[in-house]
Amino acid sequence: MDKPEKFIIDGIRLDGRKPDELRPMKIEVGVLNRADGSCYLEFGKNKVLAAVYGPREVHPRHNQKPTTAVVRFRYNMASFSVEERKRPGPDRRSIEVSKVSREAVEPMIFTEYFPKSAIDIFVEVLQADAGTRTAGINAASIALADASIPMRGLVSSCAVGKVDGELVLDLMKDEDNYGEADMPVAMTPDGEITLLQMDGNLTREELKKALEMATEGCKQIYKLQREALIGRYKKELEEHKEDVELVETITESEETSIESTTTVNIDESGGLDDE
Amino acid sequence: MDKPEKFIIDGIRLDGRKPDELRPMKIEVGVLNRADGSCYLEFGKNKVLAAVYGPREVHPRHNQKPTTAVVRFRYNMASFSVEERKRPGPDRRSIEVSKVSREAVEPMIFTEYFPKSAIDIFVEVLQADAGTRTAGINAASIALADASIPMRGLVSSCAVGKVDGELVLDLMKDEDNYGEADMPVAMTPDGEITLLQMDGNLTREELKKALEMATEGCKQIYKLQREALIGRYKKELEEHKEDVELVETITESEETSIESTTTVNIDESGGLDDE
Amino acid sequence: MDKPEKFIIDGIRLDGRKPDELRPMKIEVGVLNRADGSCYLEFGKNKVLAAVYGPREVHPRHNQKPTTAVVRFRYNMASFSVEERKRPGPDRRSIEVSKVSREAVEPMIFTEYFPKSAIDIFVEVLQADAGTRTAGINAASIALADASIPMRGLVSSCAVGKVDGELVLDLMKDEDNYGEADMPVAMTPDGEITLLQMDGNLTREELKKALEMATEGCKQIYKLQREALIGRYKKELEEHKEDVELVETITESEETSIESTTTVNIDESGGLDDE
Amino acid sequence: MSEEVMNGLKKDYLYSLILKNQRADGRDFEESRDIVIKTNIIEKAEGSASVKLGDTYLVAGIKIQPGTPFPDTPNKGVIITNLELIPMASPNFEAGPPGENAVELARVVDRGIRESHSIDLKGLCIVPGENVWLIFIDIHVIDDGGNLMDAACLAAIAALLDVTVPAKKYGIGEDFKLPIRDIPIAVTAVEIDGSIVIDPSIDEGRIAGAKLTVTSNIDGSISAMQKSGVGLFTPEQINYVADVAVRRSEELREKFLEL
Amino acid sequence: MSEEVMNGLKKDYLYSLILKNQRADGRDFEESRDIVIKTNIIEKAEGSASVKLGDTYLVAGIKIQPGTPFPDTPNKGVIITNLELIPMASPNFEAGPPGENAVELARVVDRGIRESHSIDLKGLCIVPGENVWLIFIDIHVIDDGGNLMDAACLAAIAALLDVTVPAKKYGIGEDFKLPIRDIPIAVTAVEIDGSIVIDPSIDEGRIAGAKLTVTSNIDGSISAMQKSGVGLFTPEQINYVADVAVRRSEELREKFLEL
Amino acid sequence: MSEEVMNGLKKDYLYSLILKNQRADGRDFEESRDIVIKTNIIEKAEGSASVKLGDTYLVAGIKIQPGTPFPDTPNKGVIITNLELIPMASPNFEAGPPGENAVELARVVDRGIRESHSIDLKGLCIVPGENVWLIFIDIHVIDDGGNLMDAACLAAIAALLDVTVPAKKYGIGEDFKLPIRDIPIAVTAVEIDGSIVIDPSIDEGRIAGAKLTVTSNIDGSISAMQKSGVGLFTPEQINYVADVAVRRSEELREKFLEL
Repeated sequence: MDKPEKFIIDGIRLDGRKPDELRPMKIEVGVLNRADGSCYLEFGKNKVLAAVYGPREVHPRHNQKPTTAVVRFRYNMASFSVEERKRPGPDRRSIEVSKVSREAVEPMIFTEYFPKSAIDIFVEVLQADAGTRTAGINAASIALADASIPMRGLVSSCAVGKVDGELVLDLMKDEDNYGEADMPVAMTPDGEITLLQMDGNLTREELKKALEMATEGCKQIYKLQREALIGRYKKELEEHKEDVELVETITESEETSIESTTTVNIDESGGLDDE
Repeated sequence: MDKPEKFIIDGIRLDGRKPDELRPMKIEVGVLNRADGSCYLEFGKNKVLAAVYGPREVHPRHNQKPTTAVVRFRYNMASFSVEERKRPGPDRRSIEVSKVSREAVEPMIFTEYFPKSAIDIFVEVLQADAGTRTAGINAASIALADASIPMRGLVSSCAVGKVDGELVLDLMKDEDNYGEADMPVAMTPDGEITLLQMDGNLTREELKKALEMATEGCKQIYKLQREALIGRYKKELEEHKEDVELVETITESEETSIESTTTVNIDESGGLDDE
Repeated sequence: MDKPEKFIIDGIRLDGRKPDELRPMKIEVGVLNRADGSCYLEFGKNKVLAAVYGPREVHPRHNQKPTTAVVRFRYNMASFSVEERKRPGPDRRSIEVSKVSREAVEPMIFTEYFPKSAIDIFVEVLQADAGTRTAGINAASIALADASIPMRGLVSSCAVGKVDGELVLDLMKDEDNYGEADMPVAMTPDGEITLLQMDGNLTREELKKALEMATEGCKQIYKLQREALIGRYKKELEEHKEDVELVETITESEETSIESTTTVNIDESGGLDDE
Repeated sequence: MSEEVMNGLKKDYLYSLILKNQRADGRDFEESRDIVIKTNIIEKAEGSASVKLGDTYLVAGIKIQPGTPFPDTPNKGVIITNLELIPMASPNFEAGPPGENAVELARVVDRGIRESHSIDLKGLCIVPGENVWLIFIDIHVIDDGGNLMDAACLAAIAALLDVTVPAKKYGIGEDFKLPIRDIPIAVTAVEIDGSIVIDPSIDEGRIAGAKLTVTSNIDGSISAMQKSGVGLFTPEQINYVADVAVRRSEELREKFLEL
Repeated sequence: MSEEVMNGLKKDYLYSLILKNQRADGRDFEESRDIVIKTNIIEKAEGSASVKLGDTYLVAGIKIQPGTPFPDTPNKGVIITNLELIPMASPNFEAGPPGENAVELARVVDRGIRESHSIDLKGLCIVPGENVWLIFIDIHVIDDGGNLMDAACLAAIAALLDVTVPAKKYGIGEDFKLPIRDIPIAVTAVEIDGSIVIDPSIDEGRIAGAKLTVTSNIDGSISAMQKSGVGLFTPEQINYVADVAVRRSEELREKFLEL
Repeated sequence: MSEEVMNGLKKDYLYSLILKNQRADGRDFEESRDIVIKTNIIEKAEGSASVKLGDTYLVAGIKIQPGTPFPDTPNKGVIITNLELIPMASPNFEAGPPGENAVELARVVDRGIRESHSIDLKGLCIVPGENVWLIFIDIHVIDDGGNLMDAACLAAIAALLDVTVPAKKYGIGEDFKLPIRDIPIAVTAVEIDGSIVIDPSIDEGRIAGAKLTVTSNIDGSISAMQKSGVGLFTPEQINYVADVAVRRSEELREKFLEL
């Protein structure tokens, strides 16, 4: 697509979203058999899979850490995930994305519980449309929970960008290609930042506002992540009928607390973008 | 060479062979000093060397198997072995050939005798002319025997192909290039199959007949392999005169049993083909 | 530059040197903080850095030697050190230079003092102008001393070449490009040879004379190396005032012995060349 | 160690079942696991499919772009098949360039498609000797539940059936469906303690002696075979597997009418 | 083991200093170490600079040659930024292709220069779609004394300011100075036990939780940011670091008037 | 451990022989092992040769095809020399890209041929700046019995003498013999406990301090030298080896008349 003349017309973006609106997001938990935890996540046209293995043994042994687990994160794009076929294997971009993604989730993991072992996180991008790293972090966070890795909390991630001189949440592909700034962010439930990258041009005032928008976006995503995990939990319980009575009490109260803080649901809420 | 109009004229192939005839084969045992066992083998225009090292230590140690030997097989083509210079190092084809060749000989090795150790088989193709993998397996089998690796028996290998709609034994290069099917096979002395690959087009009836032809071909090759090893054994004995008397008795009786089952000899018998 | 008609006119080379004259050399010792020993060395337009780490642990362990230290030498050219940008990473030339350079310095190291450990020598060429391997060996030798690695003596290195049919010391770039022979040499203080390479064309008489010229060149360089190390030693002492009295006696007598054998100093003496 | 003990026990258990003509998941020896095929799942690819075969899950994507033909086939399109055993799919897979298993899988998939003349490569020539369509078949194994070979072959042919060649995008006429002339189907059997079972689960694959894949065509002929694994087959077993494979492939081929 | 004990002690010591609003080398929290920049140190390069930032020492060299533009930017020059953590510079670096730290450093340097539009890439087109100037920025880390990021960014921009494009050598008109339109400066801060300190020494970098680099431009705007390290920042801390970084970059930019 | 003990004993034994002016295989210090050279052994190569030098056995094959010249020598053919220490040849060799020993061997072989101007590279230009003959010399070490250097040099030059340039195949005139103008011969000596011995066996090579290869030409001049190994030579020893090498190369050169 060539550069459009305007990206925001009457407060509405090219894909019909408002400036502070995320793309639709769809989450499935526990989609893989072999992995200890997994998640399939779509938002906008991004389609990513995350899998977690561990804690498990570290090979070769000199890569072990004596007092904590080693967290490894491999972000990979399938050859067919982009317009022009991508050569298989890591390139410089995916090496960097893997590093910052690991640093986005690792602060939330109780690595000290598993000395000498490894926690492996794999993110595969099946289709890319701007925002794959934030999608991957959101999915990885859920996969970690699905693998029962002890965590301080879920990490949620989305980007804030600038188009037509205006800050917008969660850039889609065309906004990313022609936009003036892109700032992927990942946050803890308390609003602390575990991922922050930026390229483009922001004034200090814009940065401040962008961080506020990212905070709002991450909050919405956090709720979707939590909902998806509870859904998974309930489904498991239903498969173990004998436990249902006890459980229903728990989950209902959980659900109530969710409903009291959000009206977002999978269809009308949004996605993420990070590049 | 361009595709000829006919490959079989009056029951005779372009190189003068009958449909069920192998190319000439020449075998030399124990041609290398450093290797524990070795074999030089020509058939048709193929020229291959096989060497065996082992049982020996495995590096790195985590590649050891606790209860059996690891068998490794490296099939490699010299850069100058083919029409267009081949880049040195493994390509996808040689990785696959190495794998299936290993699986062709490994079932015959008493790997359980040598836990934690490695048996390394190296095949170098000095000249290629269709059938290098079967040549390599035949040579490797002899090199294993020459290295005194305990085996259930020798493995023998040849291909059956289809040209002009007719099944033929042991494709040479032009038949391979323009043929309708190629099926390399390796067999134990009992006629059990340790290697089988096929590409092209075969009906189920053709497959059945092709397996029968391969069985006959492998039988002929087995005799040549055995003859070569006995030749080597006799030569060694001659170098230890004091042992000759005892030995002659043994080898004569061996030879008798061979002559009773075959009239093939090195000059008039044939070769192999596997691609 | 195109090939000049004559390289030596009235006994003077294109850069004003006499046939047996080295290029100017500049040496700084202990220029790096992290390395255990280091040296920056310029001669002619060559600019090289050498660093030494060790004795230190060897990874992976199976690379250890039970009775001696492993000496490793990595010669590397910066991408920007030559006319056409060089791709980063080792090529065949730098692999060979690393090997012969290691073999040039290793005979002088008491490797038997440090079983199971490694001594790592790194040479980085920041600018290349013919003679980088000899420059690197000279710098490495000093860096080893700066790292307090016990040595039998310093190694000194320069090249002898042939232009216009005449032997000359220490080829500069144009002489190297169009010359008839190039012979880098490294020597112990006793005149024993630890590096010798040659390509081009030399008669046996020329070889004999070339070795004599190299011996003279290496002697001059040895003095510069020694001077640089003593300068470094004095500077260190000045930083520890309490020790000065004792030390001055020692260094003065050292200096005297130097002055008695040489009139070379940093500005008027020369450099090295090896390719 | 304990893992080895477990594997030993599992092996004994599966062996004992086989003796009683049973399999751990209740299937008959000639019975496949359930198969779910979805196509057009990756819009950015020119063709795509996911295949679930029991617990095995993989995705194939096809990318198509113009490029230079091979010198010896100047008027034919080019197929490049690649398969990755990404570490997500199994604790036994490692990141890095394809190992021997991935290479073998890719090459057997490729041979099945190529030798069945499923794709009319001559129809993919744009300018002879200069420009032809390159077809990249990339197979991503997501979850290794055993018998990757059959699943990979299914995914590849399903994705190919989904392909629209993006001619317009490159200014080379109108887009067109990739013409597929045959539907090669691979069926894999393993030998366990003398018995032959079809579509091995991951545990069956692990304890099997030898494995045989037979890829067959609409007309019942065979376009590719591959024996793998450290084990033996008798010629009779080979012929038996070929018969079963051809029969089974006919059933599977009907799946494609549903797509 | 003893090394770990030492690291523990060092950590405790630095933490205790931070609590007293002190740093091991006596600097204020917002104070950088001494900086020495030298340019035109490699005559064979089209531009070069060395930077000493405290104990950190690195060299940047620029090579320029004509080459093919990227298909999607046919009328723009190309920047390729590469950084090597050569084993000379630290006992922790190994020979081999760039690892994740080297890649991250190179990419953040690259983004700072690219996004500030410091180089007029359109001015580096020779023949649109065919021939443009390729700018190779190679950064060689010689001595790792901490905060490689800021030093690398300084070296890259200093070397670029030194560049003469060798047009004559390639028969493409007269040589000309590379036109530089902005001087992006990176400033890095780390969080240690709740406090923020600027330009971390190597020991501070090692014990820090999270690290933030902010690259800012002449007009006070920000062209690149990168958080790294296993730690957290509050939004307030991010905004604080951005403020300090912009202030500090103004002081540093004056360095370049001295060159 | 026991291997080290054995090596120690072997070393002592060889040392004690050297003191008595003897070698383990009964040779004089200046005596080579038997040499058998065969040419035209690989019909698919444009030239080929095998060399047996004592227990050492290797094969060289030459492939020739048209290709692009180097920019700085537009009217000259190109020589590319490659040598592989394949794991078949010795328990000490590993599969993989050439290590430092293989690289050194290839480069010394290459320099001997190149610097003796043995091949008239200008005669291998087809269209200046566009098309020249590329000569690939590939040396395959099959059995490492020591002194690979001399054997490799012999095999390379023997294979080159065997070359017919396949011009007709590429439609570039008639086939012609590669014009060889000199026969460079490498002779290697090692220093053992102060003595110099020629053509070291594998055990001698292992215990030697330093090694020197001298490649000399028909006119008695020297075209390449290479010292290797962790050891020293006096200038007198170098001159002595050069003298012996030139003498010995004259004897060896006669071998080529037999081919």
